[in-house]
Amino acid sequence: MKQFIVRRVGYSLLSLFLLSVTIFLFVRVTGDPTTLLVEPGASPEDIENMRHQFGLDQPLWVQYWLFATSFVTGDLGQSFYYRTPVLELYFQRLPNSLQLAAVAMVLSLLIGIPSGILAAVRVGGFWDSAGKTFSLLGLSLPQFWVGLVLILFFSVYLGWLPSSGSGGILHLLMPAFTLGWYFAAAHMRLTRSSMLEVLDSEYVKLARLKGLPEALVIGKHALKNALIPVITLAGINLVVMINVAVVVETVFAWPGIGRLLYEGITFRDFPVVQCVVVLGGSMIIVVNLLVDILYAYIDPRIRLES
Amino acid sequence: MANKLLSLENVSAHYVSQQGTRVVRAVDEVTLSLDAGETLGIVGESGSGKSTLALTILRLLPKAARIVGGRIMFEGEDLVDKPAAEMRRVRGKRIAMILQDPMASLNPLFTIGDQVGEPLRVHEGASRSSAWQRAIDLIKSVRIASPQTRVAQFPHEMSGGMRQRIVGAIGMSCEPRLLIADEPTTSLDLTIQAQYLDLLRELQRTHGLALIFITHNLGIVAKMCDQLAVMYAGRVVEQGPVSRVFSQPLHPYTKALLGSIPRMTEEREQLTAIDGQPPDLANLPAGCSFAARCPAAFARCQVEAPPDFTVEPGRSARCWLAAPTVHASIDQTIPLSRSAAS
Amino acid sequence: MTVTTTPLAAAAASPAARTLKLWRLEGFPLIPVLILLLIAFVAVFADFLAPYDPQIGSLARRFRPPAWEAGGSMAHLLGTDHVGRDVLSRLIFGARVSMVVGLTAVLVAGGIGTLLGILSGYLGGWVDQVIMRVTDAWLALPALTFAIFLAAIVGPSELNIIVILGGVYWTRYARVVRGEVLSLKQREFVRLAVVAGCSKWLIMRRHILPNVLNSAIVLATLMLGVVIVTEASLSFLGVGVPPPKPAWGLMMADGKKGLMVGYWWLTVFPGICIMLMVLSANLLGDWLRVKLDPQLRQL
Amino acid sequence: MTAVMEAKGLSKHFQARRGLFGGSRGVVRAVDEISFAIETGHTLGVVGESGCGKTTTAKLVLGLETPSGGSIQFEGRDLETLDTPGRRRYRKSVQAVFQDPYASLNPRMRISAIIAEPLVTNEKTVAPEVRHRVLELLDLVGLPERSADLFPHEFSGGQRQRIAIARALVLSPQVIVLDEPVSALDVSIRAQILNLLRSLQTRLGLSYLFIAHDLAAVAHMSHEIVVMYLGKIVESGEARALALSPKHPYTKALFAAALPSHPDERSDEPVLQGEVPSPLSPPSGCHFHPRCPHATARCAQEAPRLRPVEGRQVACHLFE
Repeated sequence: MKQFIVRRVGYSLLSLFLLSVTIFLFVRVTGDPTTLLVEPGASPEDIENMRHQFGLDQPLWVQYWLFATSFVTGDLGQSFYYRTPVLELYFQRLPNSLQLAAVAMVLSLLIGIPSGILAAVRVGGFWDSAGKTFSLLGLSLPQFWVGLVLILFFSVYLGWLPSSGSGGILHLLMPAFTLGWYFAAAHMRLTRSSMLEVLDSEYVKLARLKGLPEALVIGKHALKNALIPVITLAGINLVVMINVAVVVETVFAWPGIGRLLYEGITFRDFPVVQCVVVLGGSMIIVVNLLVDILYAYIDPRIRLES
Repeated sequence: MANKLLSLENVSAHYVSQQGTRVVRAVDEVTLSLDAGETLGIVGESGSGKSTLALTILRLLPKAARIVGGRIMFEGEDLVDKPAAEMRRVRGKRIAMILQDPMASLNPLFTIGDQVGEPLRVHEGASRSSAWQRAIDLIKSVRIASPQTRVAQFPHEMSGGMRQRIVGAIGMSCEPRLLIADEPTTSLDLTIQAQYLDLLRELQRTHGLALIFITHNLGIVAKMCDQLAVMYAGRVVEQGPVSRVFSQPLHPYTKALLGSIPRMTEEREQLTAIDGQPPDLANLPAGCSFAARCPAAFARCQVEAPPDFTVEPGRSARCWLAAPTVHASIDQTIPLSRSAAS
Repeated sequence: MTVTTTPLAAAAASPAARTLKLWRLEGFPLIPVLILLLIAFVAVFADFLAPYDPQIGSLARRFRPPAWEAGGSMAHLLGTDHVGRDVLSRLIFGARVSMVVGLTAVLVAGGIGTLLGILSGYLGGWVDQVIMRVTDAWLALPALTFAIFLAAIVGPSELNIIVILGGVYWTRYARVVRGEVLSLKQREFVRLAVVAGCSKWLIMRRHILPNVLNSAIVLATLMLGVVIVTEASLSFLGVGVPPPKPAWGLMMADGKKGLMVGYWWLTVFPGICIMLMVLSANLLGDWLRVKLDPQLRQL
Repeated sequence: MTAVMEAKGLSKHFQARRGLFGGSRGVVRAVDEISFAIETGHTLGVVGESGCGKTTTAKLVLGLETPSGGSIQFEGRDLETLDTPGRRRYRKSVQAVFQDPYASLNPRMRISAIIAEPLVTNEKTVAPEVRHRVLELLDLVGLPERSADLFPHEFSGGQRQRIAIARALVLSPQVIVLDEPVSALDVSIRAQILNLLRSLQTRLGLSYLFIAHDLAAVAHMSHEIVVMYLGKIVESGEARALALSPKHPYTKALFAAALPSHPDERSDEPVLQGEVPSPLSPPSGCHFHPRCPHATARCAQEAPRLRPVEGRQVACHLFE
């Protein structure tokens, strides 16, 4: 177990390293980094100063060292627009993103898991095709379109829900649904396929042969096994949700991290963009690590095999 | 017939494709019977309908399949038209079944005690604690050491051999009268297979069980069974006491099958090969379904399917050669090997 | 000795004939395929089909509603936008942008991903380690966020979008293809090819590549939908295809401002176009997955 | 009688280590100093349960794995010392037929291309000659000529195995490794393939290395048999004698566990208890001692060597 954790942490650190190298290289190698890292409209002396400060006159590996150490010490730069450290901005917005993601996650599980189970139990039947259609729509419809149609309907025509901003629960409904639908579809698909796989397993067959009532076969023997991968995915997706809500938050003007990213792009505020991307990637790597370790605790077979 | 434990009378089960255009006669007019405490082997190649037959008896056929005719008499009751809820009370309580892969038959997330005691709780309304106690006894009865600790463990904490025994204990939990084993040993190594067969034999002795072995392996039948039924293309083509069928097969298919297995005890240059492939069950020929591959087939076989001829009490074959008049000369009409025939 | 076999006809004809029949009968997604063909047709012949120049409008004709609404006219069937450009013409040229970007990006992602997936899976060892570690690291970034980041660096243009989407999505390809290759590698015909003395490159070309092609095609079809949505999202956020080029996502972003005052057609029509295209691609992909590649069914 | 192939002290050890940060977890001695000889025109059968090393042995002979120790000699010459043309000749002389007829043929290639692949890869041959050879082989394995232009999915399991055999024969090899060649086939088809293999052996003078878990099939096909347990040979000798009167306690137990071919042959020998230990940590001394009914204190400490016993080789302290 210890060995497994050490190995898994090693992989994660490697991933973080490669991620930082990727981001670093993209910024330095494609075009002139000064245009990104230096405020628009800076004077030539300022630019020269900045070049020196970022070490852009140094060899590439020295530049990387500066870049990496500043990240590790939590110095992600200043926002050009807000004139505050980007990390501060990030943590200001994080609670809003968490709120949105949590509600969207609850919605997606409430929709995704029961419909996935139903589709698997009635495979080939009406509920299966209904669920398939629902999930296909969820995966196919662009989120900004869903958001705009919801606004058109609930805000413009019916006037029931506020179209943008944050505040009460009413503000949350539409963005959470828009974000949640995509994930509900993903959770439904996974629940269905994992349920189908479990229903085909020998131990479920044996449960039937024991003469258990169908409700017990599905509710006890099949469900618990089938939900393990779904819960795992949901755990990872919660973090993913925080980081992919950019479109939803833009449409509904929800002041989360996605909105911050959008502002970063529109105001050409590159330190903000870089911060959101780096922290998002790191967060997901860490969550993957935690899930893997947790998994190994639950199911010792994984430790031995992988 | 009345004192038989299980008797199947002209049982047929068909698969019907979604459009209803393809009908696969997986089990066709099967008649079989089994006494209490007896062991029956059902032998056939893949696609012969032997596994479908097991699921038919337990009424656990997949959705696409249904029983289209016949009676399944078990302890004097017809299982075919039993309501689903009552049928459920037969499974696990009066008829138990063991699946192909004993290693994968245990749910990884529940304790051994839970899984062994589960049938008791469902069928006999045992309380959690009494089911647990009886699970300990059952685990002890399949000769697993320190049952008190084992009962609280999870399947992955046990070796493959122990899991096999646990599956046996689950089957025995409600003291069933009949145990069906579907290809119980295909995935096992030889010595492990022998241990498993030994365990089943022991359970049979101590519990007075009747056993049905569904297998493609004639060796298992030779080792374990009293009675034998040979299936081909959904039908039982020959049945009878094992030693009689092995020594004097009536049906050319049985004969060829016996001739096709290599034997340790005698040197044979050539094995009897059965040419060709089994027929498509959705598109069976008009006559005998084995006629196309049969070295002894004659004109009548191509046009008319033979009925089940009873040759002597408890012995029958679906072959024109077994018809009363020609029976005496069977050994002369069927050549032993294909090479001798051509 | 005589070795006789059944006449092949019985065994040989039936599976082939059955495959053909299944192909024809079982749930072929006719309507989605027709929609995709229609969009492709429109994209190719946009110059002949569009009634107006998609990039030039007149402020005098701003915000005209569709023909069937009060105030609409047959001159602008689907109305005009905030600078008086014909919505229908922009949709028609937008089809070209979506098709070109979607198909080339999938081709780029698929090409890189399949190649690296095969190398990684078949060669194993350090090649596998390097490729898979990079893939893991890149996969940690949500695709859209990654694409936004890249777009923010290299700046928006149609070509850049293609390169960005290809760069973001090849990792998914590589993962799936590698998995497939690992299972193929265990198949006995690959081991027999080694016994026969085939070189690694020959085995990858002759035995591995043709057998992962099915999965690659299925994945490409499913990926087409994803790529188109991402492209539209990037355009919507202002880092995609630069204005005044008519891209569907961009049209919706422009139309968003008019939504609250009731100019619904500016967002609804491009939205429907995106939806139809993505849905069709996904339906086709789902069907192909079941038909071509039973192993991917669980995906 | 000359041996076409001989293994001397052949070993294959695997490091149980995975990935970049895996660290070593010990050594698996999949094959541990085994020696055997395949006589020209004969069949050497290898039997044993899963984990005994029989598949690794096949891979070593086929060059799919490189040995960690010992040597393989082909026609009296050590493989290690062979030059490039010599190795090429070896590769052409040793071919294989595997278990799963559905996985053995590339589904994207026509039968003619599948059969011809070893020929085209190894020799400069013109197309008509290749075609001629393919048709000749199809005839040899009992398939009609028009099979050449079909794809694998158009054939049944037995027919595919015939195709696999034809492919193995295309370079006119001397040795064919048969790794469970009939286990995946239906009972009635098995006999067809076994008969075909035997007749090909007599007609073409082939030598087989036959690996199977079906003891009766091995006894039927083989001239000599090697019994393996956890990477080591525990007994070897003339096939029939070994099958009828096994000497090593493991061989005895194995053959006792084999199913009878007739109800009258039911044996009442006690069944061997316990399971095969993990090859990661095999028992000390004789690997079989924890399950052996005759084990003594010595067996736990000292591994027995193969010794000649009544014209056979047995590795057991009982026979010293």
